[in-house]
Amino acid sequence: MSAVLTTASLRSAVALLVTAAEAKAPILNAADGKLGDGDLGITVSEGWREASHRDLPPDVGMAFLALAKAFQAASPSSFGTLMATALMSAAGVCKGRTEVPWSETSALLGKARDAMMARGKGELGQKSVLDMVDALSTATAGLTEPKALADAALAAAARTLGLFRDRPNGLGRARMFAEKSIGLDDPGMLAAKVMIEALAA
Amino acid sequence: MSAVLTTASLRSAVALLVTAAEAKAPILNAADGKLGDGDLGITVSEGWREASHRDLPPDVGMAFLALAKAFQAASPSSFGTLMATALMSAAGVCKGRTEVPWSETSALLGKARDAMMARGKGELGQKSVLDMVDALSTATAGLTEPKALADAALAAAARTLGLFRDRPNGLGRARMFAEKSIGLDDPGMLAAKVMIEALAA
Amino acid sequence: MKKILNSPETYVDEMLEGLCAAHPQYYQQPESRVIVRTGGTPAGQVGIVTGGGSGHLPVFTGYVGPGLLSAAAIGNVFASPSAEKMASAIRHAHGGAGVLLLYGNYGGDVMNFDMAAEMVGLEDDIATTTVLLADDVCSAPPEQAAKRRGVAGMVYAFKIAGARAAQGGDLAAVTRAARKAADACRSIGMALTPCTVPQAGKPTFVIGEDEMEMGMGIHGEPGIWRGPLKAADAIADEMVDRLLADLPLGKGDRISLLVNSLGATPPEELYILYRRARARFADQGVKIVQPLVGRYATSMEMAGASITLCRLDEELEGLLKAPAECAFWRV
Amino acid sequence: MKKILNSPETYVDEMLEGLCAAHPQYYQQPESRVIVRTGGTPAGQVGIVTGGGSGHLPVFTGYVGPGLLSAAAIGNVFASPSAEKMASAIRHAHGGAGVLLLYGNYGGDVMNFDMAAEMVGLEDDIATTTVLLADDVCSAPPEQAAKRRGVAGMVYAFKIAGARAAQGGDLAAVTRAARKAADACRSIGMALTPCTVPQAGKPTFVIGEDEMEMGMGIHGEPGIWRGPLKAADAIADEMVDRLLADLPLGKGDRISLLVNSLGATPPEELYILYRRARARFADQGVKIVQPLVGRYATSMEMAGASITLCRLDEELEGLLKAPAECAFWRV
Ligand SMILES: Nc1ncnc2c1ncn2[C@@H]1O[C@H](COP(=O)(O)OP(=O)(O)O)[C@@H](O)[C@H]1O
Ligand SMILES: Nc1ncnc2c1ncn2[C@@H]1O[C@H](COP(=O)(O)OP(=O)(O)O)[C@@H](O)[C@H]1O
Ligand SMILES: [Mg+2]
Ligand SMILES: [Mg+2]
Ligand SMILES: [Mg+2]
Ligand SMILES: [Mg+2]
Repeated sequence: MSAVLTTASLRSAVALLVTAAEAKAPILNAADGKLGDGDLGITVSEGWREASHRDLPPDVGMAFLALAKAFQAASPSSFGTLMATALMSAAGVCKGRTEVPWSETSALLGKARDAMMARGKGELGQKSVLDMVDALSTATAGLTEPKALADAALAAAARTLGLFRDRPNGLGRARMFAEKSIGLDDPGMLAAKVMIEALAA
Repeated sequence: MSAVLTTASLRSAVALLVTAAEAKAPILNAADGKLGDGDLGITVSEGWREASHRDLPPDVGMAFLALAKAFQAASPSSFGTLMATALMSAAGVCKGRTEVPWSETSALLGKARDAMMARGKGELGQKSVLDMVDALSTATAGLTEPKALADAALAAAARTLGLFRDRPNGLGRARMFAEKSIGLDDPGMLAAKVMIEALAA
Repeated sequence: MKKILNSPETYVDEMLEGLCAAHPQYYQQPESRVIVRTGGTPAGQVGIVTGGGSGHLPVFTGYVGPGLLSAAAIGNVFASPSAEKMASAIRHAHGGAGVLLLYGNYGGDVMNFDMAAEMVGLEDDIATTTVLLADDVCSAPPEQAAKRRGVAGMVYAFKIAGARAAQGGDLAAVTRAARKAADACRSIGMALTPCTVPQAGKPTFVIGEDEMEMGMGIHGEPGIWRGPLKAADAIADEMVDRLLADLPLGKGDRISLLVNSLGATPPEELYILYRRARARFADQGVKIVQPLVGRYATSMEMAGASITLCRLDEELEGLLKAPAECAFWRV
Repeated sequence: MKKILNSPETYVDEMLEGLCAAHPQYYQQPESRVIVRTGGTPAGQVGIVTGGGSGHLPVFTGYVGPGLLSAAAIGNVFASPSAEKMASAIRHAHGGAGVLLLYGNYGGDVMNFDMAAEMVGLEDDIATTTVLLADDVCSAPPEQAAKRRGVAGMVYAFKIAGARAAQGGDLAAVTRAARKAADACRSIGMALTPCTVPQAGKPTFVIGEDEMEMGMGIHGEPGIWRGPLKAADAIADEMVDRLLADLPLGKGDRISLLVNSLGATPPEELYILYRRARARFADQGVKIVQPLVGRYATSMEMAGASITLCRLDEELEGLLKAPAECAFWRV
């Protein structure tokens, strides 16, 4: 892992995400199938696949924008649109720079969380991907090294899933299965964990 | 059995036919199901049931007419309409009489056959109820006693079924299953046999 | 049997009651199982009567309306109405100019309509003519075309005869137009699943989870082959090929095309079929005019589709485009 | 999966191609997945754009037409279209007087339409307003009515907003009419069978051979109870009772009623339901105006039905009766 975040880091991240998302698509589809429409695995894997076909310019902000657009076009379902929103918010922060220090990770995640909350009119505590992004932002605060970031993110992801597992879902399609959702992981949170594991590997 | 055909004979005949048709309806439905739309048992049993609810006047011709109308109203499918046609032709022959000698049986059947052929535009030899009525008319020619008529009719019915079993159907819905119909009894012929057995019992 | 109904015995009558209640501007039921056009046949206009079994909506009852049919006699599901009901429909449809009997070529219906025609001829002195629809190419070879059964092609005949009657044509003229429409139509169907006649309570036939049957009729009458479900384009190709084999068409010909669902098959799938069929006719130089895609002649919840072509000349095209309306179709 | 298609991947695009080929007088596809009214929005008229997943024909695309919608963005089966496609539909629909976004309350659709509205606001300076349809009474209690999902009630909102736009109303007026229609509608659905999303290849849910589910949504979202299939009248009674509990009606009230098939359920069964529902409203002194019975908002081959009521005042009734046409409906 390079010392700073560059377009090259994004490229290798996307490659890792394509592979992981494809491998885990059936698991994510199944999780979404229990509480929604069963398409989350497709959403995530097609989003990253499309992203992997795009040319990424050296400007890290523009590269994030290209990823956002790819995700939106390929996977316009809720999670895809939220991912695109997160990537778009990162694009805003990184615009005009070819290197972004790892120490900004927590801030980028915080910005992404806020943008996703605005887009989906969701709140924290409703057992959605928002809670995961929030936890990641908190857990990575103050960290500057990729390895430390990865460890903190992995731990936060596992912890957050556990924290919410026995609560009811309050957002998206899963809201309609509130009772049934108790004891089940939120599919969007699971998808985030799959991505973190891929990047931390 | 009385010495002549009267409305009273028709009444007891209808009673026998109601019972037999109801008992054999599943068999007739199944036979029709193989070569047609599977409604023949319902057609025959509902036709006779409705007939059993009608008042039959002493004029044998008018009594036949009442039976014809009942059959038409209750069971307007092919076999029901042909039965109504046959009963209507008997109505014409017997009109104005309260007693009809059994010796006219063969002639009545011959008239019925002709009327049914005209109504259904069918020909003999096409493996339909027409062949059965034709065979019955022939077999009963010259007979004057109920017992002899019954014996002849029973024998003719069995013989005719056997004669046609291995030929293809050429009339009605069964025509479309010509190949498949080889080896199967024509449902309309079977229905006629059921009725003869009821009356001969 | 997974159907929304109260009882098999009341199915048809409750259905007709609901139909007339929902669309009183089109349908009236002066006596049970006889549906007549609201307002009746305009005086001096030729009446058109159809009839047949229930379970095919919009066929038969649904096509009663201005520019279409005058009355219909309705039987139980997939069963002929009685001659008496037909006679009554004819009497109601008679506007003083005689009545055309226009219906599908099914044995029971034919016998009953013939009987009904005799009845009204004798008792009411109403002149009737008959045109049978026999458009299903799979139900008999061309040499025996008169034995074919009537399927979705009926819709074109109803429309064209109805337009001719609305124009003021006499009984002979309306009959001629109906005959011409009947002769111009060819249909072929394919089914994926059976349907269930309420009184029977079980499916009309059994078919494998991955099978289709080509050439099947609208009551589940057997087709020409059964085999693995093919791709939509291959299905459309075979259907178009068989229609063209029966009625060769070429450059400059004009047809209307009906891609019809047998019931459960959704319009999405019909449009996929239409897309290919249209391309195939375009390849032949055949122009499609006023295509119909939807549920026009059905078998309750049967899955499957049929394709009907109606070859047009100037007269038929004009009649097809003339105004008409009922609860299921409007031109 | 028993469907007539070529491949799950081409299902939506081939369907749209067939739709536009069959009805060029109504639908044009200037770019993939964007269907616009042939001839465009008349200059100076407010545009109305809808959008959502495929698999619901006539919803969404089918309702593009004069007196109805200006354009629709189409997603994969049961999946939101992208914000880009929506933005494109908005641009096509803009006749200089702004665009109303009128669609069902589903999370993905809402996020994408919001994003699209931001895009056209920034890039093209097009004013947009949004009205969400949330008519399904079973999807959230009355206190959380804004969380309800949009089902067949959309059809009334499309019609009423479309009529107001055709009258020349400005964006605020068209938005107000749409909002009023949305507020006036309540729906409830029940399903007998699932359907299959082509790309998933297996049914959306599993249900017993003798079971029904009350309150189910048009993508198979869970309802309020599942149990043995009831008689038609009992089904209609429960649906009417639940609608009335949510929107009490009484003597003198006027409504339109839509008895809608989810796909496979044939019109025969809809009329049996209509017969009972109508009697129930008549008992309350409620008058039904311009009822709709048929397939207006579907889930491909799902069996089941929904009932929607739209409470009318003079304005809404006038707008409902105004002329409108598309390939699936004509007023
Ligand atoms: N409004 C929302 N705000 C935040 N997260 C949401 C929202 N809606 C859905 N999600 C997240 O997205 C996941 C589902 O994504 P996806 O399968 O794409 O949804 P759908 O198929 O219903 O559009 C949920 O598990 C949840 O974590
Ligand atoms: N045109 C015809 N002429 C003589 N008999 C016929 C004719 N059509 C049908 N049948 C007889 O009627 C029987 C079928 O009767 P039915 O089940 O009532 O017919 P459907 O249900 O097809 O109207 C056949 O087996 C045959 O014997
Ligand atoms: Mg999902
Ligand atoms: Mg989805
Ligand atoms: Mg039969
Ligand atoms: Mg029959």
